[in-house]
Amino acid sequence: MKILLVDDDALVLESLEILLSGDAQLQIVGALSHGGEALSFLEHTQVDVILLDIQMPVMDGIEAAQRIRSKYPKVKILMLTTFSDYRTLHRCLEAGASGFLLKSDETEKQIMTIKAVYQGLPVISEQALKQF
Amino acid sequence: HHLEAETEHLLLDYADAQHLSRLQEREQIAQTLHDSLGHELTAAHLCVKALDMLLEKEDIGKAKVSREQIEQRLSSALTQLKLAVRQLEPDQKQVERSIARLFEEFVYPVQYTIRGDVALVPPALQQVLHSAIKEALTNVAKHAKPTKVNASLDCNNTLLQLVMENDGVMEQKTIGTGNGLRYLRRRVERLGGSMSIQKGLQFKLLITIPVRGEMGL
Amino acid sequence: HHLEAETEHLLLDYADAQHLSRLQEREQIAQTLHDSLGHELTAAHLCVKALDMLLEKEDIGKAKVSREQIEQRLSSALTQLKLAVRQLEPDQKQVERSIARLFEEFVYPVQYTIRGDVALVPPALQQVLHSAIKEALTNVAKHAKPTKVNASLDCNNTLLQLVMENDGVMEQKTIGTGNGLRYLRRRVERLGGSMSIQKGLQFKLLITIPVRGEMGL
Ligand SMILES: Nc1ncnc2c1ncn2[C@@H]1O[C@H](COP(=O)(O)OP(=O)(O)OP(=O)(O)O)[C@@H](O)[C@H]1O
Ligand SMILES: Nc1ncnc2c1ncn2[C@@H]1O[C@H](COP(=O)(O)OP(=O)(O)OP(=O)(O)O)[C@@H](O)[C@H]1O
Ligand SMILES: [K+]
Ligand SMILES: [Mg+2]
Ligand SMILES: [Mg+2]
Ligand SMILES: [Mg+2]
Repeated sequence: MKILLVDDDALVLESLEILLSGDAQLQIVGALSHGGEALSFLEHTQVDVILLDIQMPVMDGIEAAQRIRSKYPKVKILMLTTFSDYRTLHRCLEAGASGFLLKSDETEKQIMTIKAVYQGLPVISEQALKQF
Repeated sequence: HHLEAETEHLLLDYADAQHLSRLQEREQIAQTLHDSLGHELTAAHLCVKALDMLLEKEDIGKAKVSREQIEQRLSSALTQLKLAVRQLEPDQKQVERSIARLFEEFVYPVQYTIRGDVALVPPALQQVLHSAIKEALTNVAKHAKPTKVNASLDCNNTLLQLVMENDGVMEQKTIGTGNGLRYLRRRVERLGGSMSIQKGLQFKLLITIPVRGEMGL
Repeated sequence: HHLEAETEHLLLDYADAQHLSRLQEREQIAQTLHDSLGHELTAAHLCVKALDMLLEKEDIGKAKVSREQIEQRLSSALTQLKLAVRQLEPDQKQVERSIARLFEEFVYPVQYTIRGDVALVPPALQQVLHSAIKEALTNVAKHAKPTKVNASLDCNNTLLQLVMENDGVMEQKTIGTGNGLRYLRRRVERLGGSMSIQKGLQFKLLITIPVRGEMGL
């Protein structure tokens, strides 16, 4: 499956790329630094799952999620979070994200979440939301 | 006693407001910590995990670059933690300064002395003390044309004592219509303290509150 | 307008109390952060520096062990930061629960509905909402012998609306002597909202406040 990484922190991008490429099924097709770049990228490249940071300059994750959701409804969106507060999480779901990926989670767990979301499985329950 | 009701009403509301303000302050700090420190730490953590892959591949060159980045992030996280802690800690002298400022910025010059360490007084007492001084000074401005205003504040292990005195007491048509002092007395007495007033050529306010908790044992 | 002065007086005092409460809360949090997080981070930072030597010597075996330790320290630091942030954040349901409790613990049974998520309403509005409900319920207890008390609270992206209604309105000798509603109206209007009252066989209070900030865009 084709994965697009979007985060304004280059170190986060590089590290995630190294870690996620460890799984044979995941193909990192791009690593970009804000929402605007992601939208341009989607015009010419097919993507299955986008990992989207929330706080980014130019176009933040919330706005990017809204636009991607309306323009490319088939692309699954996972928000990349440190550990976020209730209001932020709520806004992400409203903006059209399917769920969250904790940057500090075990890589295996992150990969499982990505695969689940790709298959259209629910990855965010009320229960999970309460755990944040 | 209609006024009593109104005051009681506000006093209750007061406690709620204090509680909710605490919650709000906490929320703001949480946000800052999450955004600054959380971000650096998470990036460093991801990089440490990626370093594992590099070491597996025995790619020493890339591993060195990666280690360097981790060190930078951790330095920055430590600096930010220090900053956060410093920002959070109220300056020891802040309470004393804010009280001194009340005296210094008053419309008439105030001769004041502060003995003992106000910062060591339990918070509830600091709050009443602050209110008491504000009320007393406002009263001087409203009800006197003073040539001298004296204030003395003593904090020791067992007692907090505030004495404020002024001359130039103005004559008044209506008397006993105000509530500032009555309201203040109620707060002082709630803390087990006492308040006395002398009015003649001079006006003198004396407040004594026992100190318990952190300071007294 | 003597009452106005009294209220103004208390409102000022109010702000001071809120400020001081914030300072006190911060101090406690600072201590916790310094002790728990500071320790882990410093250890991780030292370990990253030691890793530099190991990489220079190209000692991959020891480098792997060292990296593992750094990862553990950072995980633990992140967990502690997460805990600190979570402790700081007001429990999502806390506001709603405290409002529900006001209704449930009232002397007369209250038929109430809460629509929308109160936790998403900006803090300043939450404060007024809480005060409004308390005032309205106190009024019911003081000025009515109700057979029914209805309350409905609606929070959406743009508006916060509270409607409270009761029957059993008692006749009164003195009218318009109270301040609760006047004081409440002032706070509501400060937030750009409006408040209306209907009094007949039923007493009805309607408060509408626009929601801005995090929730509305
Ligand atoms: N420093 C002072 N010098 C002279 N008279 C004072 C002084 N402080 C208080 N008084 C007298 O004591 C009365 C009561 O004071 P109090 O603070 O309770 O009420 P107020 O100042 O008149 O009104 P409020 O504080 O409610 O706004 C005053 O009206 C005034 O006559
Ligand atoms: N729920 C109610 N049922 C019947 N009458 C009410 C109700 N709420 C308010 N009133 C009437 O409106 C008046 C004004 O209310 P308000 O809350 O402003 O003052 P209060 O309750 O009399 O005094 P205070 O709130 O200052 O202690 C009351 O005196 C009462 O006549
Ligand atoms: K984030
Ligand atoms: Mg970011
Ligand atoms: Mg006064
Ligand atoms: Mg009332």
